[in-house]
Amino acid sequence: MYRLRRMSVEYQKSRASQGSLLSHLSWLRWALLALVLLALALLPQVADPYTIALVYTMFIYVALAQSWNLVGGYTGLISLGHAAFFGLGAYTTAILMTWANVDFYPAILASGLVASIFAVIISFPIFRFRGIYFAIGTLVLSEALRIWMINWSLTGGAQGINLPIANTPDPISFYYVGFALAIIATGVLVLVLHSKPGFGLRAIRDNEDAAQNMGVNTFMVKLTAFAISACIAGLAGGIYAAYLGTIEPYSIFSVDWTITAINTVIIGGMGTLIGPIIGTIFTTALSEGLKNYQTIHLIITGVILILVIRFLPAGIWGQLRNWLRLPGSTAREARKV
Amino acid sequence: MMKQTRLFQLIMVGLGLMMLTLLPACGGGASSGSSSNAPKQIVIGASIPETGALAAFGSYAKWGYSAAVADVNKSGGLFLSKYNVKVPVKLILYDDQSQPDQVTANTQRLVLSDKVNALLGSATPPLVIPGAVVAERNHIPLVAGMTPIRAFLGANPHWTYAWDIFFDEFDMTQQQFLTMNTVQSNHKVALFTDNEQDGVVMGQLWTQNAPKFGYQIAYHASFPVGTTDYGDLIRRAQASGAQIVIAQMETPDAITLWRQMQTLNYRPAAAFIEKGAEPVQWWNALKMAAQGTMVAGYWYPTLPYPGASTLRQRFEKDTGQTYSQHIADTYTAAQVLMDAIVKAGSLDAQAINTAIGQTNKTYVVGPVDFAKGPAGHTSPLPSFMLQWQDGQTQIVYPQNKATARFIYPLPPWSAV
Amino acid sequence: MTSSTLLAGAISGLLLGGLYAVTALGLSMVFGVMRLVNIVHGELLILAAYLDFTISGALGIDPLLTALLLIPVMFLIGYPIQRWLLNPLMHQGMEPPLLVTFGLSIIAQNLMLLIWKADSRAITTGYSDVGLQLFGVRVPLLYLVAFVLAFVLIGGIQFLLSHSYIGKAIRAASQDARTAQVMGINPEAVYALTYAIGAATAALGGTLIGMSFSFVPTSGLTWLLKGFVVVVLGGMGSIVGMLGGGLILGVAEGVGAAITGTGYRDMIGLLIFLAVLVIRPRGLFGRSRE
Amino acid sequence: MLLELENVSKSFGAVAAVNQLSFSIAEGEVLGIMGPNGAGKTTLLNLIMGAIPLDRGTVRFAGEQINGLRVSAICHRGIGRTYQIPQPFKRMTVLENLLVGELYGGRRQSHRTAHAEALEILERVGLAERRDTPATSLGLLDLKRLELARALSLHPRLLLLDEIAGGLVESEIEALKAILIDLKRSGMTMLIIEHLLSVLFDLSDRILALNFGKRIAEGSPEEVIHNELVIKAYLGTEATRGREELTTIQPGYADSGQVPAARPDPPAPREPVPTQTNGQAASANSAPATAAQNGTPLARIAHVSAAYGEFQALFDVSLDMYPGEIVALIGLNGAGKTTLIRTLTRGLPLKGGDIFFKGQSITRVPPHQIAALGIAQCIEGRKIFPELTVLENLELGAYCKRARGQRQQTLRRVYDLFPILAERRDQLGSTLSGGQQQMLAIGRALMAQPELIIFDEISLGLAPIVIDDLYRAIVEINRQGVTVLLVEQSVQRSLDIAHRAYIIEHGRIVLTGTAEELRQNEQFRRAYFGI
Repeated sequence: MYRLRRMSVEYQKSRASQGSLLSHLSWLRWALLALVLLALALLPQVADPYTIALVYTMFIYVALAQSWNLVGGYTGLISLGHAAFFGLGAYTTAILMTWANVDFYPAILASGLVASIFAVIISFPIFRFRGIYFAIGTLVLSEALRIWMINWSLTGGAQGINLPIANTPDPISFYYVGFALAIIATGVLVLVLHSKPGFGLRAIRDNEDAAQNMGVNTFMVKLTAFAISACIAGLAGGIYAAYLGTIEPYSIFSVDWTITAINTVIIGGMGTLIGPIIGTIFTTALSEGLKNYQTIHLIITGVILILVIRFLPAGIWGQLRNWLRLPGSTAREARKV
Repeated sequence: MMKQTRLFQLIMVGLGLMMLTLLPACGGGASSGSSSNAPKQIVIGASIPETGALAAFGSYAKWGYSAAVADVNKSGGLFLSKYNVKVPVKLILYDDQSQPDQVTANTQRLVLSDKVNALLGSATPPLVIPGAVVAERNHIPLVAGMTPIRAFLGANPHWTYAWDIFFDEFDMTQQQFLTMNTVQSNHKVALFTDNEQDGVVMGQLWTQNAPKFGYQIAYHASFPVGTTDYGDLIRRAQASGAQIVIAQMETPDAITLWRQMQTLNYRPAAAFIEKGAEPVQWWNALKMAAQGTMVAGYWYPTLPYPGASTLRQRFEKDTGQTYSQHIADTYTAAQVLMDAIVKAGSLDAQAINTAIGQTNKTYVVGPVDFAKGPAGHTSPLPSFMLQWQDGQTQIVYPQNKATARFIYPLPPWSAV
Repeated sequence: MTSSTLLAGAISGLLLGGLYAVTALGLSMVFGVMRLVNIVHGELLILAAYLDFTISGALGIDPLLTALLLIPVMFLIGYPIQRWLLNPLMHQGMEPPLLVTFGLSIIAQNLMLLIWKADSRAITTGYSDVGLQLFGVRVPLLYLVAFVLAFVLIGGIQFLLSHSYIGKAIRAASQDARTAQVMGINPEAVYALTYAIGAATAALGGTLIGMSFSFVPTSGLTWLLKGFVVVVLGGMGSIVGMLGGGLILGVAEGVGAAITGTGYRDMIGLLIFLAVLVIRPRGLFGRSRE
Repeated sequence: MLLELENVSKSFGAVAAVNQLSFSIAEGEVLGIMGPNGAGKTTLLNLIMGAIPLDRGTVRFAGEQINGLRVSAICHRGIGRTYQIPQPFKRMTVLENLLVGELYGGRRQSHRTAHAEALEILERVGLAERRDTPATSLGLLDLKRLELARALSLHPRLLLLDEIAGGLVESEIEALKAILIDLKRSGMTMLIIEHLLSVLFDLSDRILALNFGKRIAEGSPEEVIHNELVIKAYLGTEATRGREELTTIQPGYADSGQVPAARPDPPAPREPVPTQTNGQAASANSAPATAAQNGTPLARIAHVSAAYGEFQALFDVSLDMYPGEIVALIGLNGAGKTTLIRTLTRGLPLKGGDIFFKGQSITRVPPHQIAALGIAQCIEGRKIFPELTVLENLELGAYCKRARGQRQQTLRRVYDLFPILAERRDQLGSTLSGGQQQMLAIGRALMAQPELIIFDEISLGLAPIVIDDLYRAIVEINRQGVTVLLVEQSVQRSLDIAHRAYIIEHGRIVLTGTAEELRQNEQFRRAYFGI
C-alpha cells in the first residue's frame, strides 16, 4: 500500500494529483490494492453467510476507526465521544425509516448529515478545550446525550425503536453498503489529507500555536475535520441500526463504540491510513479467536492497548513501516509525539 | 530500557502478524452443516440472560429448555418423516448478560455460525425482541415465552417467524383491580413502571383499566431500568396518599425500590410487583419484608395441566431451588417447537414455521393456540394473582383457584 | 412538584453530596498533582465495592470496618499502576497516560465481569434500610453516615497534605516537579504515592456506593463522570473544594430530579459540568499552567 | 509606516513586561531590538502577533489597527514570525512545513505554485536537499533555517525574527547572517530581536534598546552601543548611577523614595573569609593558589560534553570549585551556562566527561539525591512554589535527611539573612515581590545546609538595588563558609565578588582566571560585548 505524507509531497510536485499517485505508487502497489478490492467485491459470491457478516462488521469498524483517526490521529483531538455521532446516526435512520417511511439509502445519508450538524453545534463550546479537557468534554457530552435518549419518550425511551425490517436490504446488500462506506471513509481521509486541509490538520496536531502563526484558522480547520469525522460515524451508525433492525439507547450510545474505535486506531497506528485497517483486522481476529470468551477477549484487548501505547507508540503499522524503512517512517519522533 | 522496548515491539508486532494469519482460519471455522441426506442432529439455539439484571429468568429458561430437549433425546430424538429416522436434538445456549445488543450478537452467531435449525427466545421483551428480529431476517423460526404478548406485538405487529406464548397484559392488568375488589381500600394507586417495552405497555393499560374498575391512578412514576435512587418518587407516591402500589420493573430494581420504601417508611396496604417479584430471588433478597407482596401469575403446579405438579418437583429436585412459573412456559416453548419439527417432518424452516402456527394442544403451561392472540403469532395464557407467603407463592385470586388466605392489609414496616 | 418534595430532594441531595465528594477525592488528587485524568478511577471505586461486598459477606464483618481493611489493599493496587505503568509515560504529554488509564478501565471492568458476573449487587447490613427523620424529611441513615465520613476523610487528607512533610512534598511536586527534584524530592515516588492514596480513598468511596446503591461491573463510568463534575465544581487542587463540589452536585441533583424526574438525574451533573467548562475552559480545574 | 506601536503596555501580575512603548518601522527598514533578559522583547513580538492581548495601546499595520484580531488574521495581513525556540511541525517534512504557510498564508494559490515557491524558499535558506526530512530530525541550525523559511513561506511584508542566531556557533551564525543580509537587500522589512550584538549591528538600520519593557535608547547602532544607559543595562553596575538615571530605567522607583545604597563596602573577597570551613584564607587572588595547595577541589567538572538531541550544547568543559570560593560562570544566554548547571545537578545526562563532588563521581546519582550530597541551587527564574507559604517553601528546602534535623536553626539563620522572609512567613510564595521571591529562593537553597550553592541568574529582571542586597547576601553566605558557583550575565557584578571566573561561549570555556586578571583582559571585553 502507499504512504500518505510522502504522497502529499509528490502530489505537490506533480502536475495533477492522479498523475502523482500513479507516478509514486509502483504499478505493483496499485495491482495489490486493486486485487484486494476485487477480492472483497467478489467475496459474497464464494463465502458463507457467517464470513460475509463478519467482514461486513469489519467494514463498519474500519469506517468508525477512520472517522476517529481523522480527529484523533491527524488533528490531535482525542475524542471520547464518538459514540454520540454513531448513536445519532443510528436513531436518525431508525426514526426516518419507522415514522416517515423514508427509504434505507436516503435515511443513512440523513444520518451522516445529522451527525455532522450536531458536531458543528457542539464544536463551539467543545473547541474551547484542548488536550485532555477536550477528551473529558466529549465523553461527558456523549454520556449526557445517552442519558437523554434513555429517558426521552419521544424516541421510545429505553425501549428504543424497532425498524421495519421488511424495508431494509438483505445481508448481501448490507455487505456492499458497508464495503462502500469503508472505502468512502478511507477515501475521504486520502482526499482531505493531501488537499489543503490536510496540512492544516497536521500542523495543528504538531503545534497549534505555530499553526496559527502560519495563518491557519485553527478553529475552522478543526471544525471541518470534526464535522467530516462525525459524518462518517453517523453513516456507520445509520447502516448499523438498519442492520440490527431494533435499537435501544443503552447499547447504541454506549461508550463501547468509542472504545472500539480508539483501540482499533491506536493498535493499528494513529495518524496513518493503513493503521485503522490493520487494527480492525487485528481486533476482529482477536475477538473471533476468543469468541467463546467475550470478557477475556476484552481484557486482552485492554492489555494490548496499554502495551502498544507503552512500547509501540506508532502502532503495528507504524512500527512495521519504520522497520521496513518505508518512506517517511516516523521512527525518530514516534515516542516524542 | 531501550532494549527491553525493542523486545516488546518485536513481540507486539509478532502478535499482530499472528492475528492476521489467524483471521481466515476463523472465517473458515465458521462453516459446517451436513449435506448428507439425513441430518446427524437437529440444532436448536437460544440466547438467554445467565448473568445480569435478568439472570433470574435466565436460569429458569435454561432449565426449561434443557429439560424439554433432554426428554426428547431420552427417546432418541425427534422423528423426521422425510428421512424416516429419529434425529437427536442439540441445544446451544449463549449468555447475553441481559444486554439487548448481546442478544443480537448471540443470535447472529447461532444462525450464521452454528447454523441452528430453529431458535428459542430469551427472557423479557427487551431481550426477546432483538433475537426475534434476527430470526425474522434470517427466516429461522423462533418460539419465545416470558414476553407479554402485547409488548411482543408492539415491536412488530406482523411477525412471520417469531412466536410468543405468555400472558396478555390486557388480561393481566385487570387482575390487580379484581383482587383489590375483594377487600377495602381507598382505591388510590401509585404506579411504578420502568420505560422498557413491557413497562410502557402495561403502564398504559393500568391507566386505562383503573377507571373501569373504579380506581384512581394517584401517582405514576416512569424511570429507566437501573435507577438507583427512588427516594423522590417514593415521597411523591406517599404524598399522593396511594394505598395500593403497582410496579412493573426488573427484580434488582424492584428490590431497591422496596428497600427504599422501607427506609422512607412508605407502607402501602397492598403491593403488586409485576415481573420483579416473580423469581424466588425476590423473596431471598427481602425475606419477610417481601411477605404479602403480590405478582400476577399464569401457571401454578396445582393447575389441571398435564405434568404440572411433576414439573415442579423435577425442577426443585434438580436445582434445589424453589420453582417459578417460568419453568413451565420455557419448557412448553421448547416442546411446541419440537412438536412442530416432527409435524414438519423435515428441517425445512418454512415447514417448521407453518407447523408452529398450526399448534393447538394443551401443554404443561396450559392450552397453546396461536390463533387465540389479539393478533397472530401469540398464544395468551390466562392470568391470576399470586401472593408471597413465607417463601412460597400462593394463588389468592380468583377465589375458586385460591390456594391460601389473602394477607391484607400489609402490616406496618415496624411490624416486619 | 410541591415545595416539600423540593426540600426533601435538597436535603437528601446535600447528604448524598458527602458521598460524591469522597468518590471524587482520588480523581481530584491524581489530577491535581500529576495533571492526569484517571479514567480508571470509576472502576477502582466499583472494585472496592465488590471486594467489600465479598469480604464483608464472607467474614460477616460490618462493611464499614471492611472498608478500613480495604484501604491498604486499594493502596497496594494503586501504587504499581502509577509507578510502573504511568510514570514512564508522564513525560510524553497528557494523552498517552490518559489512554493507558482508559485501557486499564477496560481491563478492570471485564475482570470484575469475569469474577462477579453481570448481576447487580448491593452491600446490605442491619442498618442499610434504616431511615431517620431530618428537618421533617425522611432520609436513609446511610446518607448521613456517608456525609459524616466524607468530612472525616477529607479533613484527614487535608491535614496530611498541609501538615506532614510528605504532604508538602506532594504539593510541591504538583506545583513544580523539576524544582521539587532540586529540593531532593523524587517526583516519581511522589506521583506513585499520590496515586496510591487516591486509590485508597476509593476503598471508602466504593464501600459507600455499594451500601447506598446497587452496582454492576459497568457502574464505574457513572461514578467517574460524577467525579469529573465534583472536581470541576470544587475547583481542582483544594481538597476542601471537593466537599463543596460534592454538596453542590448533590443538591443540584436532588432538586433537579425533583423537578425533571429521576431519569434525568445523572444528566443534571453533566450539564453543569459542560456549563462550567464553557464559562471557564481550562481555568475550572483550578489554576491552569500555560 | 508599515508597523506602528502606540504606547503599548502589557503587564503580568505586578511585573510590567512592556511599558508605554511606542515605535514604528518604515517599509524596507530593519529595526533591531536589544536589551537584557526579561527586558520584554519576546513579549513584544507576542503582542504584535496577537498571541497575547495587550492591556493598553494600539498596534497598526499598514495603517490598519490589528490588535484584537486573531493570530491567523494578523498573519494574513502579512506578518511572518519566527520563534526563539524553533517550533516546527515535528511530524511533517521540511517542505510540508513550508506548504502550510504557502497554502494558509492568506493568498489564494494553486498547490503547484505553492510547491514551486516553497522549493524556491528552501533553496534560498539552503534547506533544499533536506526538504523531505521530517522536521524532528533536523539539527539546530537547520531548525533555525526552517523557522526562517517557514516565516518566508507566508511571503510577509514584515518579518519578526526572535533570537534567530541564539545558540549557534560562529560559522553557523555567519551562514545565517548571510541569508538575512540577502533578505535585507531584497528590501524585506524586518524587526530583529537578538542577543548577539554582532548580528544585530550588522543588520539593523536602527536599534531600539529596551529594559524593563521601556525604551532606554534608540538610534543608529553606533549611537546606541555608546549610550551610557545601554552599557549599564548590560553591565548592570548601578551603584554609580545617579538617581535621575535610575528613574528612567526604573519607572515609579524614585517616587518609592528609595535611594540606591552607596557603593557597597569593597565586597567580601577583599576581606579574609572566616575559616570555620576547611580553614583556608581565601582572597580573590590567592584563592585558587591556596586551594591548589590544600588539595582537592570541592567540586570538579572534568571534560564534560552534553547535547540536547542533535544539538551539542557543551564541548569538553572543565571547571573547578575549591572550598570557600566564589566562582563566577559568565556568558551570554544560549552560551551553555544553564546547560552546564543541569549536567552538574544531573538534570541532563553527560555525553562525555565526568563530574566529581568531594572526590566522588556523581554522574550516577539520580537528580533528586543531589541535594542530599550537599549541593543546593537557586534555579534560574526563582521557581519558588507559588501556592505554598514562605515557611513551607523554606521547609521544603530542608527536605533531604541531612538538613531536616536542624531545620529550626537553619531557619533562624535564613531569617537573620533576610528578615523580610520572617515577616512574610505565612504568605503564599506567589504574593511576594520579585526581589523577595529571589530571597526566598536563596533562603530555600540555604535550608539544605549545602556545602556548594549554585546561583543561576539571580539578578534577572530585578531592580539594581535589590540586586545589591542579594549580592551582599551571597557574600555573607560565602563568608559563612559555603562555596558558591555564581552564574551570571552581568559581568561587572559577578567580578566584584567572585574570586575566580570562567567565561563560557558557545558551549566552550574560552577564558578563565581571577577576577582581577579578567578585568584587565581585552579579549574578554570583546568576547562579551562583541565590539
